[in-house]
Amino acid sequence: MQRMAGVLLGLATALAGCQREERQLRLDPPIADALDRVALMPNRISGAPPDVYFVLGKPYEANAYNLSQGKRLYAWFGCKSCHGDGQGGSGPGFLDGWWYYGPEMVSIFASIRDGRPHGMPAFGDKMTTDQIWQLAGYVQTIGSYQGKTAAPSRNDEKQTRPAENRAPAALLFDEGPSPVHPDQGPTP
Amino acid sequence: MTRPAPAPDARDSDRTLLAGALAETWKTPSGFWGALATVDHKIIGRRYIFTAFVFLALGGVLAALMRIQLAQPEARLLGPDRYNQIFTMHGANMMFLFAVPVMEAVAVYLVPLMVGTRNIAFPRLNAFSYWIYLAGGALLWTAFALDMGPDVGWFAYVPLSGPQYGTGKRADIWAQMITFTEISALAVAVELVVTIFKQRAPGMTLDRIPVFVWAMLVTSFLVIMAMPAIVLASTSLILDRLVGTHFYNPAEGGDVLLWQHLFWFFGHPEVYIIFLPAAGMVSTMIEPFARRPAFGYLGLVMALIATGILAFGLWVHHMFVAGLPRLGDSFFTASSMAIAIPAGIQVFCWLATLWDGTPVFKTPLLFIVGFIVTFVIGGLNGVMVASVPFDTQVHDTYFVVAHFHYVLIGGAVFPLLGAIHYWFPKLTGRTMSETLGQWSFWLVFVGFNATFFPMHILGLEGMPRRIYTYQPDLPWHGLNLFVSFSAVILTAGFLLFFVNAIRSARFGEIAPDNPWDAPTLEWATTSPPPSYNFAMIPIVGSLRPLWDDRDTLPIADGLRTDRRELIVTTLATAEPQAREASPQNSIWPLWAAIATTIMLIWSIFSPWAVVWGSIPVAFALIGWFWPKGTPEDGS
Amino acid sequence: MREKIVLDLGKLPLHGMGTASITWWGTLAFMLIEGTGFALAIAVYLYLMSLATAWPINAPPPDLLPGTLVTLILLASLVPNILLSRWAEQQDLRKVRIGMVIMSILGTLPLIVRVFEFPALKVSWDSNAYGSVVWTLLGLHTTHIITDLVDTLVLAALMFTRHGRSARRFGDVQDNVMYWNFVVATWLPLYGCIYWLARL
Amino acid sequence: MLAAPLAGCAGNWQSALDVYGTSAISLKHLIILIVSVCSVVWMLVMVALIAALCRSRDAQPVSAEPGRERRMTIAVTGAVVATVLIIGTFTILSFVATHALTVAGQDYLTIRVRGLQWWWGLEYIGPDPSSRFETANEIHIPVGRKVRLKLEGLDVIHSFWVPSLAGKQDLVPGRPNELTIRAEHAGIYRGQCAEFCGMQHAHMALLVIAEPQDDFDKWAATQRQTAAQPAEDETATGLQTFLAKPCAACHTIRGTAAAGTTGPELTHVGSRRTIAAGVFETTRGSLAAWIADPQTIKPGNNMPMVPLTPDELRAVSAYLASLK
Repeated sequence: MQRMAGVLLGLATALAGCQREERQLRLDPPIADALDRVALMPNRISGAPPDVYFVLGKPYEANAYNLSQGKRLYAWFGCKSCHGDGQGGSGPGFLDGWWYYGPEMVSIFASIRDGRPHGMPAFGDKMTTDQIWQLAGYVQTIGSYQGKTAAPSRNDEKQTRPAENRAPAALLFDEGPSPVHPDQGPTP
Repeated sequence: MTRPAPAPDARDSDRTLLAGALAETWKTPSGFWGALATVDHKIIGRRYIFTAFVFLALGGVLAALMRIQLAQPEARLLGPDRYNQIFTMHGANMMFLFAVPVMEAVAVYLVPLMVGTRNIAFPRLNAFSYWIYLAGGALLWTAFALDMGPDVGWFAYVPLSGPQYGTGKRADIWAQMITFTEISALAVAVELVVTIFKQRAPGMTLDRIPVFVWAMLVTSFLVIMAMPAIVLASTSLILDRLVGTHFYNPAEGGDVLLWQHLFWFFGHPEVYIIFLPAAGMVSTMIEPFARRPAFGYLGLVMALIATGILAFGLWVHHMFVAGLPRLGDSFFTASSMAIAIPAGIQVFCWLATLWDGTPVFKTPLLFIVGFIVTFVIGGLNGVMVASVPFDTQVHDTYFVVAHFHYVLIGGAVFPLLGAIHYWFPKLTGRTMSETLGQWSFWLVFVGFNATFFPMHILGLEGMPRRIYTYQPDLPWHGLNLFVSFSAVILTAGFLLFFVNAIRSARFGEIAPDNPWDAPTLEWATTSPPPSYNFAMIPIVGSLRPLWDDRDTLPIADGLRTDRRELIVTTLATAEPQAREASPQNSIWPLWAAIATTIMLIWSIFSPWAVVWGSIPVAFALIGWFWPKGTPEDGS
Repeated sequence: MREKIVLDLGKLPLHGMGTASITWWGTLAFMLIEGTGFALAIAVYLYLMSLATAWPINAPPPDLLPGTLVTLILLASLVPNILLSRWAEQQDLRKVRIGMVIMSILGTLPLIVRVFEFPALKVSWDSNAYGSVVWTLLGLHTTHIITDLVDTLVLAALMFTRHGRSARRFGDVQDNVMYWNFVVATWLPLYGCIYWLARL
Repeated sequence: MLAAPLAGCAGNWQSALDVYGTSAISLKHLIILIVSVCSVVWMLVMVALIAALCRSRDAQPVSAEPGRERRMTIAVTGAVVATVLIIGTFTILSFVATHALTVAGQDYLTIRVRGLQWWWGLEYIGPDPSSRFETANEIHIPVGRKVRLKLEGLDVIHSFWVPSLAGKQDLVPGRPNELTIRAEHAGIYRGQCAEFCGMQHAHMALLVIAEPQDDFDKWAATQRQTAAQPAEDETATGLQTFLAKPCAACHTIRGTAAAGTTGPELTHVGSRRTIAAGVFETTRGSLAAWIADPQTIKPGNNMPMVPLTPDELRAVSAYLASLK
């Protein structure tokens, strides 16, 4: 019995390790397609990711490779021009952990894919589904209240804020949401 | 309490009594806990050697996988992600878990015997260092099994291994594995230095120390001076990755090349940390097989010391194409070339010894000859890559792969395999099969040269290192296929060696005390030696005590048998200064190692591990050092 | 092989003191390791300093007060420390006990001041490379103070037990004294580096 | 199987022994000299070794005798002195040859070479800003002219190495380096990143094309121009698709709305001999294969698999192939 438990425990750790570091480089088109079908609430805030997301083991929240790819996409797709390094600018900040549309992956995914009022453009035709998920995972990490083991650390550039792996929101949440830019609407 | 010392005309019965009492005092209790708590340098040394060879075999499997992948262009056996993990694992495993530890392991076993003492200095630290080493190896291989193996090269250059590009925990695992192996290597180095300085048998003055022991002394100092650099490097890398320091961030005042300076300030002496023990083994082994004293004792020892000193002056030759000032590069060309001189002195001394001696062609001598043949190639192509202009063409190509395998396998593994054959009787009490030994030598020798020599050409033909595949229109596939086939021969040679060792350990011929008629002290005791090594401490009157006085061994008497006792002698002249207690077996080093392991692995994930994790370590250390009231504690 | 007894070791002391002690040499070897580590860390400091256009990078030089206070305490601690070594050599248990207590206190004091030294650096470890290296230097040295303090405390406790009256313990005290001297000696170049090089 | 051999580009593949550049030629001389001397040294040692092992001698083990010891000391000393002399010569030789690494003469051209995971970004810097242009993975240089390469690593360390022309030089982030090359003969020279730079280090090649001055000028003039407007329906559809799909977010095609900077610039991609940093010869087919499934061809590279219908794929690849 004890040996059984030991084996199971070992297996669990092994799987956890695998998932955190595995590099899924190529998503089969049908899976990518399925991942695109998020079910959103009517107000487009929160909802449920497709079943395949769970079958894959929620690969975009705790997988180090996807998170770091997300971080690259954040720079490559110009997110910085509105959201800064996460502090916000003409767009809202993520660092403080205050989310206009909630911190759920699907909300962030929908925000990136379909855009939001008050200036957030839709990236659905600029990025692949895989990339949008990766970016969503990373954006969630910028404002996470608890450090993720798989989260990326600082970049090799000028530093403007604590790195993602140090759970910036845990430090900044209590200060309240960062002030909204004048161009932003009062509520979503 | 004290057993009356036997009179000078001690008879056999007294001798038996003495041996019985000593065996009781020095014994390692049988059973699981006994095995975990032992501090006997021979048991730990054997464990260490065995573990290192297991890592050699595992690293060999990785090499085989790489050779299968590279046998044809655009092979799809391994993807780039796995391949990068594999070549990183191969390098890190072979350097940190095999080459350095195995040399220190052999020394842990042999040095106390060769200097005529009963246990290594700080035997509990020795036990601790083994456990830490084992934990480091387990960490690396477990990570690899979980797809978390480091994939940034054994040199882990930033920024590829840094926070931005080294994704996940893979680079941290590399860096922390370094910490494990450094702790263990540094601990063993301290033990060896103190053993050699202070525990030599009376009369073993500086000019009567066997060359292997000299080599280990120089090596230990190299470890002590070089390894802090890598500890600093790997620690700062983890800090950069975990808490956001900026050592290697150019945008915030850090520097990418700082990593390379620190890494190679350790990394180059590392090569000599591996090679010098091997050179010492050759100088020691050559005597019984050339059947004459090694020529030029002073030259050999001075060459070891000179190599040790020069080793710190040539790290920049790994950075010739990084864009440092050319004048500085030329200085490092000169110093890198200069190291050929002490290497040359040793080779010429060995040649002179063989010339003047009467060679006995047993397996160890074959490995020595094979070593000379290949190591000279490794030295000469080392001279080639030491030249800045030459290096701009071959740096990071298969030429360099050929070069360092010639130095590390030709220059260190060949002597090591010879040494295993040579000291096997002392390790196990049995001799290895000579037939299988000769077969394995020829397979390894032929396979090795056929595998690595063509790589010189591949390098000049433009094949870079660390590529997981190459395209079919590049003119490399013929030689690559040949190399991969030759690797099969090399693998067969190593397999045969393992078969021979495992078989001989169980069924080999029982060995006498001194099967090779060798001149050094370890052959004065039984094969394998008793737990206390020497019932009475030998007195040394010459460099080759067993040759210069073949009939009688002068010994010293008067040590207590009710506690573990050995003698401390003076540094230069080895005159007895004191009787010293050697610690009892203890389980605390294991607890300390487990606590340290938890702290180190935890600190990959959280900086707070250093704070909270150090508390159990402190308790384990207090338990380790707190006197238990045994006779060894009194004085 | 026949054996011939030519020497009787029975009259040798049962424990070596000073250079005849194995732990003395072990301590020395560990000091060499750590000394190399300190030297390399200082080399890293100088290397980064040579690359920077302005040093310190984006920070004022550190406040002198806490660091200088630590230096003075450490220097002052050398007097009782060396006396302690002498008492240990004389195997005077009573004085050694007093000395160990004094050294425990003198080991704790610099740690308390050290707490104020980190903010006095006026830079965070994650601000820039300058911050990283001074924090590392200071952290490295603090680790050594803590290590030696723990050793001192345990040894002080040991001196008040039945294990205290033993040549071996007095040797341990001497090694501890030597190590504390090392901790003080390494601080001086670090102090110069952190506080004065930044003011050049 | 997937990588079609670059049969069309029969050139001088990368080899330090097959040399056409000023510094590579002098390096080859040095290499041959040092290798020859070392081979002789090795053979001498082997002769000594064989002689030592095989010479006839008394069966009895011999004890050291002063006269013989002295003779051996002289022999060993002589050998060591010879080693010192050879080493000294090599040191001086390589010190002298180090100067040959910098090509003499006036710079004709400066090219900014940026190393990226896993391709090469190139910017030609002329005397006046209007003559600047960008391209990727294929360097054209005029024969017999000295070209200065400004090497910059933008992410990790890479190493620029075209062995037929010159020795290598690293591209180190935060530490710009320079390398000067001059091709003595016209030809196509392959080079490859020589410093391990991550997942696709193996597929980070580039071509250097040395051509007569006229050809070079013609090429440079073409490169400076913006992309040709699509002439056919299919290519016009291809451009539309390129702009509507994620392609334009990462790639630039001058003269169109595509202005992404993450991937290689594609204004004249059809004129380059290879795509994907030397993975394929440029054809419509290979472009289509690459766009259809980049992660199978070059796993881990930063080009995503963009879902396209077969028609879109055909159109985009036709359009890109037409960008001469």
